[in-house]
Amino acid sequence: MASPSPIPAGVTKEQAFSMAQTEMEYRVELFNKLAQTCFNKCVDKRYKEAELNMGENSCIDRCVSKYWQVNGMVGQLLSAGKPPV
Amino acid sequence: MASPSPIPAGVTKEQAFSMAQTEMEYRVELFNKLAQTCFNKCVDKRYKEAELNMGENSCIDRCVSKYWQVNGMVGQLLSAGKPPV
Amino acid sequence: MASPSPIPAGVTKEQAFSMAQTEMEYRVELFNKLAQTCFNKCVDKRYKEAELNMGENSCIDRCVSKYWQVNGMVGQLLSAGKPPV
Amino acid sequence: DQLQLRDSLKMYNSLVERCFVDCVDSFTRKSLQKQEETCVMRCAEKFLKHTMRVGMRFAELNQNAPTQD
Amino acid sequence: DQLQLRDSLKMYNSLVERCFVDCVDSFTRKSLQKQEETCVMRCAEKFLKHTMRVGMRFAELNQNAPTQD
Amino acid sequence: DQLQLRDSLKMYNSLVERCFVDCVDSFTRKSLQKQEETCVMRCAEKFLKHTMRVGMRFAELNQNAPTQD
Repeated sequence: MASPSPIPAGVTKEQAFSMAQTEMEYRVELFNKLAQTCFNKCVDKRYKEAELNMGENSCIDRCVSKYWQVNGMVGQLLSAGKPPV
Repeated sequence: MASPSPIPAGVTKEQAFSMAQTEMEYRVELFNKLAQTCFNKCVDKRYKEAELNMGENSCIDRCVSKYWQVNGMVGQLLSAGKPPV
Repeated sequence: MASPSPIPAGVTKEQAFSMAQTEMEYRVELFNKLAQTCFNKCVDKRYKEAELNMGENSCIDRCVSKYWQVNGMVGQLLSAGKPPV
Repeated sequence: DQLQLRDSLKMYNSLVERCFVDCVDSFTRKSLQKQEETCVMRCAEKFLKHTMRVGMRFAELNQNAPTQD
Repeated sequence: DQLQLRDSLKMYNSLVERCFVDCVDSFTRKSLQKQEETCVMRCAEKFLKHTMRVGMRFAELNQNAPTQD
Repeated sequence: DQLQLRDSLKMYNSLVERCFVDCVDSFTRKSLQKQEETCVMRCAEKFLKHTMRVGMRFAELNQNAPTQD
């Protein structure tokens, strides 16, 4: 459910390329939002050191995992409510 | 006053298309900012239920209306200060 | 150090154009973020008057200068850590 | 309509971000807890209903566009 | 210059959002009240003046770009 | 890869903004003070390490994509 829409059959090469690009932009934005959000949730902003400590690292791993789940849940909700885009 | 710039006469078809696209991107962004802002102003973030209640609904309607007015005011201010883009 | 990457030799005209556009988008975004950030740091949000007062003006000048320095520092850090993009 | 697809993907990403930020605050496990899931579902539904309502109002205002206020 | 137009529209949208967020907080009526209007106008003017000033400083720094700090 | 370049520039701009916002709060001089510089460097390094870690986790999840949770 991570990718919001598979490429339907019977599209031209140009359309497929354009869709692939849109798909990629979507993934890039997903990644950027995830990275910003998990930084906000997990990292100490006083910057006492340049390293991530153990607590921050495990928080980040869990944060990514939970964000991914939320992404999947919203995808399912949307695909249940209406036909794919 | 909502649209920031009418398409001037004497432009090529390509330019007109490009302008129309820019105009549309502008409207989409206006809509997205409006939607995010009014959600922040009007909706209870504790999410005790999945429905919008009556208070939230009327807040949203007024919020959209006021946002639209602010959009128009800023448009007038800009078009008064300097020649159209 | 402000510009993140000079255009390397031996690229086609199309590529150069595309790079120049990317470079420009980068500068525009830098400018927009700088403007928003310095407004947040320096300007009184109660809007008692339509003019920037002296304190706000000098804060803005220093804010731009410091933002520029931070931009340069991050650029140096990135170009030190790995080969240019 | 490519533009429309891109927009709906942007909206989708904003929705995920918002509901995550508002609903998930504990990172002692790697799976969502029951009440986090409930919160996310309500948040998402509420945001979709909100967006539809805003869309309707927005369309009305755009129709009467030339002069407003 | 298409790019420039797009930018100025982006700036425009950010300006509207900022002044709305900073100045409008009551939703008991559907029209702006007098003091909200005043606040929006000052906010918009202030933001425009701010942007022009930042633009001037930014241009100066870009001219002396190769070495700074 | 043009897209990739654009992304990394976007990331770069976000990094600069974040570290500036988190580390610089005094505007009595026009040059960064020592502790502001230290803060910016740590912030930038921390953010880069964070991004690499998120990238690794994200890649793992994308590989097992079809079914998750």
